[in-house]
Amino acid sequence: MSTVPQMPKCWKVESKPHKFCPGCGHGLVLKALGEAIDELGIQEKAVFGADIGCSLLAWDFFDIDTVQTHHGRTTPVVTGVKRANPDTICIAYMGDGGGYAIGSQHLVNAAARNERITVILANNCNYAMTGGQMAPTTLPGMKTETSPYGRDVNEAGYPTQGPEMVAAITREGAYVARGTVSNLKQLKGYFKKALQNQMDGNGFSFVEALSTCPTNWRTNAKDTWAFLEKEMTQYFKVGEIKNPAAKEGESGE
Amino acid sequence: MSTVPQMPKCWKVESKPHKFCPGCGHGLVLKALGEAIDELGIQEKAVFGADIGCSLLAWDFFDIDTVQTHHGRTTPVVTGVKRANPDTICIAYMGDGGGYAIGSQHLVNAAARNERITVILANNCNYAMTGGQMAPTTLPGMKTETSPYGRDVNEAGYPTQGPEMVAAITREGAYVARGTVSNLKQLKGYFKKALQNQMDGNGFSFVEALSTCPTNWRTNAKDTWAFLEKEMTQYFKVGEIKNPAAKEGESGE
Amino acid sequence: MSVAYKALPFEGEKGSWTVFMSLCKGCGLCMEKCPKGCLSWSSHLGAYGTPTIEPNMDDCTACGICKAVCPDCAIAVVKKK
Amino acid sequence: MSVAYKALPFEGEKGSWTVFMSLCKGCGLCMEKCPKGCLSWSSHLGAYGTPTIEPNMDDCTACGICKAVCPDCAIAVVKKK
Amino acid sequence: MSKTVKIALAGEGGQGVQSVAEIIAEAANEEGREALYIPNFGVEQRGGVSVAYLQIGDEPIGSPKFQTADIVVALSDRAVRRTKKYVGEETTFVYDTSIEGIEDDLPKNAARILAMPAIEVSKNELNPRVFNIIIMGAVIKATNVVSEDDAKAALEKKLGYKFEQNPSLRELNYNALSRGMELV
Amino acid sequence: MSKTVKIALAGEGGQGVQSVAEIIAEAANEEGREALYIPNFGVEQRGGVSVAYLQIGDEPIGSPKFQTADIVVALSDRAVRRTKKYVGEETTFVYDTSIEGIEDDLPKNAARILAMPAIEVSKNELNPRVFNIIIMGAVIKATNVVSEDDAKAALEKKLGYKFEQNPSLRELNYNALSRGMELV
Amino acid sequence: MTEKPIQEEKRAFLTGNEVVAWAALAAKADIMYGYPITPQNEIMHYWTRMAPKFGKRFLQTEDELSAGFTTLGGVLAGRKAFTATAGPGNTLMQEPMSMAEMMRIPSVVVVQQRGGPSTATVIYSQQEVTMTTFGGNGEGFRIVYSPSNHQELFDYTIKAFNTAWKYRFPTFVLGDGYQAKLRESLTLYDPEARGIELIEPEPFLGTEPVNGTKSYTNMRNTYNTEDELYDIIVRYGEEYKNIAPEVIEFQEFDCEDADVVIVSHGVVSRAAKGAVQELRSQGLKAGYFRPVTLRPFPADQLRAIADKTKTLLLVESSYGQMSKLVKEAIFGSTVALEYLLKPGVGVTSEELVAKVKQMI
Amino acid sequence: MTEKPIQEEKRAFLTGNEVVAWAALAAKADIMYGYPITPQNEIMHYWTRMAPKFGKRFLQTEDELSAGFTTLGGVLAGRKAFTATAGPGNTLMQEPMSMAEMMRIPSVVVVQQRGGPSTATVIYSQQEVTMTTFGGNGEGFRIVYSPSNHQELFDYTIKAFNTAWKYRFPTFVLGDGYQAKLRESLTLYDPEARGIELIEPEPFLGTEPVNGTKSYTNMRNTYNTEDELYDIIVRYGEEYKNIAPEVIEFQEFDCEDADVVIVSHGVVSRAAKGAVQELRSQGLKAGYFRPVTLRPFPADQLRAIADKTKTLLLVESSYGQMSKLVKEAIFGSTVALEYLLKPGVGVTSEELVAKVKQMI
Ligand SMILES: Cc1ncc(C[n+]2csc(CCOP(=O)(O)OP(=O)(O)O)c2C)c(N)n1
Ligand SMILES: Cc1ncc(C[n+]2csc(CCOP(=O)(O)OP(=O)(O)O)c2C)c(N)n1
Ligand code: SF4
Ligand code: SF4
Ligand code: SF4
Ligand code: SF4
Ligand code: SF4
Ligand code: SF4
Ligand SMILES: [Mg+2]
Ligand SMILES: [Mg+2]
Repeated sequence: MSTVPQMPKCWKVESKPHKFCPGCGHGLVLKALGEAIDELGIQEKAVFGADIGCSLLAWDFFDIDTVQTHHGRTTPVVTGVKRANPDTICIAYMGDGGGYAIGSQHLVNAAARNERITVILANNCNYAMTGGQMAPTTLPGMKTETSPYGRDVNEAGYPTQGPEMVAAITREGAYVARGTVSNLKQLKGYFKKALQNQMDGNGFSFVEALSTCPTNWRTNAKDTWAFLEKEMTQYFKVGEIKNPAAKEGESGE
Repeated sequence: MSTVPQMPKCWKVESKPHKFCPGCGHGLVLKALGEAIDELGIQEKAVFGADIGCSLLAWDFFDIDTVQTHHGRTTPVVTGVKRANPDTICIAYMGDGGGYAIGSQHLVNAAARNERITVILANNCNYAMTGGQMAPTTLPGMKTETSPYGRDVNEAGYPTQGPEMVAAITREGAYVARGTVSNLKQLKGYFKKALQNQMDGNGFSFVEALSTCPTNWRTNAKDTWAFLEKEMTQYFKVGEIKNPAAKEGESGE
Repeated sequence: MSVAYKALPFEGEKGSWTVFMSLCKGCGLCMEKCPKGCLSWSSHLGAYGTPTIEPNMDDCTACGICKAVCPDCAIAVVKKK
Repeated sequence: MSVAYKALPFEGEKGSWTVFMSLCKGCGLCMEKCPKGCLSWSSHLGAYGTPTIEPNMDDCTACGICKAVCPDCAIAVVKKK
Repeated sequence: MSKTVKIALAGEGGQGVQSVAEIIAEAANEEGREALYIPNFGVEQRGGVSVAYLQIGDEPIGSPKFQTADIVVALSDRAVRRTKKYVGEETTFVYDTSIEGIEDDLPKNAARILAMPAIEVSKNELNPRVFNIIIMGAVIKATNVVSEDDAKAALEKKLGYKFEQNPSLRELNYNALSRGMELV
Repeated sequence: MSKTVKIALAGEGGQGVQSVAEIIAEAANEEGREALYIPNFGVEQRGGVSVAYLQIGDEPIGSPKFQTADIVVALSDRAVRRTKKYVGEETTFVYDTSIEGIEDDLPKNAARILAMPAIEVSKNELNPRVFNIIIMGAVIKATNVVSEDDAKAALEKKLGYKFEQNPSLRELNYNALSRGMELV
Repeated sequence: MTEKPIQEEKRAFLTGNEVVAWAALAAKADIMYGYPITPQNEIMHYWTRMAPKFGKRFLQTEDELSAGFTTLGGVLAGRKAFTATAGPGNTLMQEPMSMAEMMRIPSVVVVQQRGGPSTATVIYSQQEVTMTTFGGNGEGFRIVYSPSNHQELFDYTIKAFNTAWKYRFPTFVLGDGYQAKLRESLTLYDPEARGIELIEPEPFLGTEPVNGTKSYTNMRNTYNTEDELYDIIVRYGEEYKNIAPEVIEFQEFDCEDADVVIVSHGVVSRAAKGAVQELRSQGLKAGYFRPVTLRPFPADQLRAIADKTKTLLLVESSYGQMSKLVKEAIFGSTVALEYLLKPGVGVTSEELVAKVKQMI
Repeated sequence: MTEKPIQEEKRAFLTGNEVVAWAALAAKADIMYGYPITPQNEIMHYWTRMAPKFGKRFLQTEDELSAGFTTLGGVLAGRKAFTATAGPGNTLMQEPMSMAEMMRIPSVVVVQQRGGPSTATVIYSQQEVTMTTFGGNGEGFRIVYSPSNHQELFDYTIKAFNTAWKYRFPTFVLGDGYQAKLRESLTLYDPEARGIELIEPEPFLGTEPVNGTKSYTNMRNTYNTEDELYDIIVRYGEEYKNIAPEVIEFQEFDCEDADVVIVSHGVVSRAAKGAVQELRSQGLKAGYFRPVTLRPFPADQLRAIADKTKTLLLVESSYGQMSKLVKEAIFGSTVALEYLLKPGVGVTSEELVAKVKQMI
């Protein structure tokens, strides 16, 4: 009979409970990621970069070599690591603000250069760490601290389609997918393929994970799931967008 | 009998001959743009922003209110103008380095927010002003000062597909096209539609113009045309990619 | 590295179920996803001084969904063979 | 605003053709695009002390292509009606 | 001119110490007194100890934080550890009786140490939601920074819209305030 | 120890003044002398006046640019206007006879003003392409900064690969050098 | 026109970030461009809530580079535009501000300092003094106000707009996390009701034709020759020097006979004030000097005091950034210097009193 | 291993940018990350030509932010990584360098100063002194060498790698457009053949397991409480102070009996040297002082001279950026100060001689 928590092996036990809020999707994304890393057996070779955003709270989340970087700059830091030591397996972890706003030049250019790194982006439709401002991914009509009357698409545009954008500037070698913490098994599968794509030297891999932020959404558990599963998926289509391994007729999940 | 040069009306005569090199495509792009502005009759309401890159040489090119900005920052400067005074017709003019590298976060986010501005990007496959380094758009195998043995796609990726990327993050209101100085009439047409799209309040408009740089390409006139028309078009497809006005069955050129 | 967590185990027909109180933040995500609706708030306090959860082991099928969706790995479920 | 440019006019059967020497940088783009191949280097020096161009008016059709492709608006072409 | 009173309130994210401090500050301000309230804040949106620094007096307040408080209220084990440095020889140190394992962490140098069964009282007598109002009662009683009436008025201002919908809430809060005042 | 010689060469983008300066500098360096050469550069890749600053001496050179040159060579109207500020009472100012409209811009204070038909000579006697080598000849003659032989050796080093392909080029260049030396 | 946000005067109990938003409204700012960063966020939160009510605009940009450059765009279009930032965002803001410096684009930036370097803390410090006063590549031709309480935060935010538009040097209100987040009382007022004239902005670009003819403006920040640039910098330098006496502000008291003068700025000077009062009440000869403008620095004013006192005690929540300004300003003085440097943390009156007592 | 880029010694006649590329090779740099900007470009041009021959790497990034942060990544991975920039690029570089400061990541940045502020000129200046010495949000815990000729450019670029890796403060070689573009002679050498030991970098991340067990590294730059940060900054400050005497470098001559000592740095000190020699040859008592490290600044050394001479003549191609460093360093001195400030343009011996003569 098990009386120890069933955490992924690469989670750092001493830093648990982790620093994320109750019900935070970051915990789920990193659980799926931890399992993916365990299953691929790459804990020792992995280098994990954490962006500023709530992702920074993961600076000591894993028993994995980790560097917490600046807001939006995790992609270049991790690119720098990989270029200098191609034996590492490099993961850049960031939020929608870090990835699609302040760090978008790094994201699109790393993608275009086909850097052999894996970028994982937790999309929670807002700037969570700073207290819930509008993000590029905020849904139309959604109220945030800087869209107090709801996001007006005429003023602020529609939610950024990150994976679609990344797909548009990458070529064959890239792996691009969007998962959700609502389907952790699938998400873990995407992570494994993304990491495998890096390990195979194919190229850039990118997974956006639809994630939850009950604190800034001001939702209870029920509404948290509902927002994730009903609202967000109206704008963000879950699935694989680009998969080099699926070339021969094999199709994504 | 005409004995005065047939320049677009909005060209500033006092600054001619302009500062671009012999055979430079910037002159042609700005000729097409000047004609488009003349034909739309918007000289007085236009605000022209020039990036750093050879585009800065256009700081006094037009009899049009002009601000030369920083490398990569023309999109936000012009966005700032438009947001503050929506009566202006705002044009951001930049090179491939300014638009796709250092300013790409501005480009993709302005596009995603559907800013009512027109971005015109001269793609000459290199960083010209700084003396011919590799750009995101440098062709595979092409020699530049920082790819002295030819661009290695395995190291540096394939040429950035800018309009395709912009198209992927914009919605219906946006106009996106790629023209070439090899077909100035078509290019002028794209510019007119792009500006009209802004004037109609539809949204963001973006035109990439394939352009020449004989100085850094180290080409004579013949090879200049050949590179533009034969090499570049292998990687950069000329045509309209997104046209709100073409919705009803009407197709792009 | 071993860290001791205060565990509250429950036994049922289909398996055993444990909540680690110092990991549970009382977010309630598990509760919403339990297909049997057999989780409820407990009077024990968790990581943030907030209530943890407890199962009704009569209904629990030890399916492990609650465990899977917990962002804090605060639940362990072992199915009986 | 009027600025005077040194112009070198040529007359032909189909029209008149002018190069503004202080605008022409001698890039040669026009020459390559002339469908009649009737442009050649001139001994007059242009904007950068480089040779300008001149037409063979026997062949020139005043089609205006050279004018259109000149990045410096250094050519004027007027077709006879 | 009376001395400026310095108050530090510390608890876990959900315990509502910031609201208590804010309401007291508002009340003092309404009384025409000088009040300064500053929350501590860190990178985490929740988690981490929440500390409220509150000063009330008759002259403009100096630096927003202070080294020694007149009263420190700590509502969790981590809060006790975090705030004992604000205790000086004239400080009243208040903590909740329910906190476990802090015997060794209690400040040695306080003028007075007071264990207060606020959590228990709120659970058993009132409602866990008004736990922080009990604390508020205790603080205003211990410090006299604002009158009970002004405290009630400030509560009304802050929570009036809720009281409208559910008038029994008003009574619940007022009771909590009184119970808190009794506990000191 | 002889005085450091200061040379300013200016012309239009295509006139090759930078190569002249560089070759002379290389030659001086090969002679074991101290040489410092710095081009001016601006934002434009072409267009704009191109100025080369060259100093040759026996001691390490001080600041890379200077206020007053020993010899100034200006090869276009704009170059004349741009460089006349480097002229002092001991300066030799050289310009090409073909330049028009600069009568009023010629420096008044030069020790010596020399109009040199380099463009014409290159066109008529040699080849427009070796125009700059004529200038080089003139400069080394006027300044004595390097010997003719060393200048030839430096030319060989720089253009040797071209001379290999077309040996008549070597002679053309040597002739240009000599002609330049004669023009001073 | 919508009605005035503030009619006449009113007492209010607010956080500093709210104060800034109100001040910007009172100064008739038209548009805010911004990117979130703690501890500045609530300026945007309050602005976005109030803006639509008063016909104001807001744009959330993709980063601070964009926030700075869009702000410049807004100013060029003839609007009173402003932005706010902190810490690493302030670092990025130096790029657009270097353009503003070169092109003399009036611009107002509110900085709420947090701990540094790097991401450090989101809380508080006075570690952005050097960067804010001297900026990026350039000579730091800019004006920096360092307020110490909410009333001043309000006053100087309003003033910053007038200063920026009058002198056309980028103008900063250098607050900090404490000021941003604390609540205290102040009086809000309509500056015009107090007789403060608010400068009307004029468009640089997108101007209207005059008598049917438009004259076009071509602006640049790049020059071809070193001499062109030299002339400009020297001219700016002269202009800056000339306006400095008009711009400089400071506070002092009890310096006449002081043995020790405490020099501090911003929120730290609240502690200094309390300390000097306490020391004086104990019969100790302490004095108080506070630069309100950190740039230009009240050099002559402080020098006059340095000439009379024995020791200056330099106190700041940084590792000596204000101290550098002081030393530069009064070079030549032989006054003794003592320091209380607390990078990233606050300073209290108590510790200042103790420090001075230990010195005397 | 490929063979050494430089065998023993050789005289060469190169541009400064070539020199830097050779020096980086000689220092066994592994990888350069960079973004083009004039006048630094040719460092990349030469590096990309030579790199493949010696098994070195290069990455051209999308901007200077990326160049800086990828450089830090390269260092974290255990490689000797470096970058080079100028002007507005240097402004952006302050963001990554603030992270390097906080996390003590050794890093080498070569700066070729150009005119400022903003885009200004692509040519030359000494206007990036303040920014390079003090940086972004933070306290400027960094080391800055200011070479004056190609030999030094070579020497100090090599040294910068050792300094950075030894002390773990970001290290800058502060050149300028003149040094970048001019050609002069120098001696290239293999530092190891001269007995200079080159520090081997170690990985921070991606480390190998020891005896089969890997111990994991978790690095951060963000702290929760003010006190945590305070302790770190004060500790860094102490460390910095302690290493300073070891790091500080300067040059002086003819100061013993000088009436005027010319203080200058970098390329300007070439003119100063010539001027002092000329003045002495005319029997005038001029002296020469030059900080080679601008940070830490040779304060004691200059103070000793200031105590003996009447006047310091501060000369620089900026509007007083080195002067600020001087005044801070020798505060308390009553030496008279005179200035020759030429922002964005060069200084010649002739004008210095004239200036001193007019002063005496
Ligand atoms: C240069 C800079 N600008 C702004 C910030 C402030 N900041 C910290 S986290 C954050 C937003 C994070 O949002 P996101 O990336 O979506 O992550 P989340 O917290 O939502 O997971 C911002 C704006 C910063 N740290 N640095
Ligand atoms: C922040 C910054 N980084 C770098 C530069 C240097 N720079 C000036 S122009 C340029 C490249 C321009 O290339 P592109 O945008 O393609 O325009 P082009 O000259 O090719 O037309 C660069 C890197 C700069 N001015 N500012
Ligand atoms: S604020 Fe939102 S994203 Fe951040 S830790 Fe809390 S729930 Fe997660
Ligand atoms: S360098 Fe190239 S892009 Fe720039 S002006 Fe010359 S030809 Fe045009
Ligand atoms: S999901 Fe986990 S943390 Fe949340 S209530 Fe359930 S057991 Fe507790
Ligand atoms: S194991 Fe399944 S049935 Fe049992 S509590 Fe969890 S989710 Fe419900
Ligand atoms: S295209 Fe124009 S500039 Fe070029 S050679 Fe022809 S006329 Fe001259
Ligand atoms: S007008 Fe037509 S035919 Fe005549 S020169 Fe020009 S291109 Fe040739
Ligand atoms: Mg987010
Ligand atoms: Mg380009």
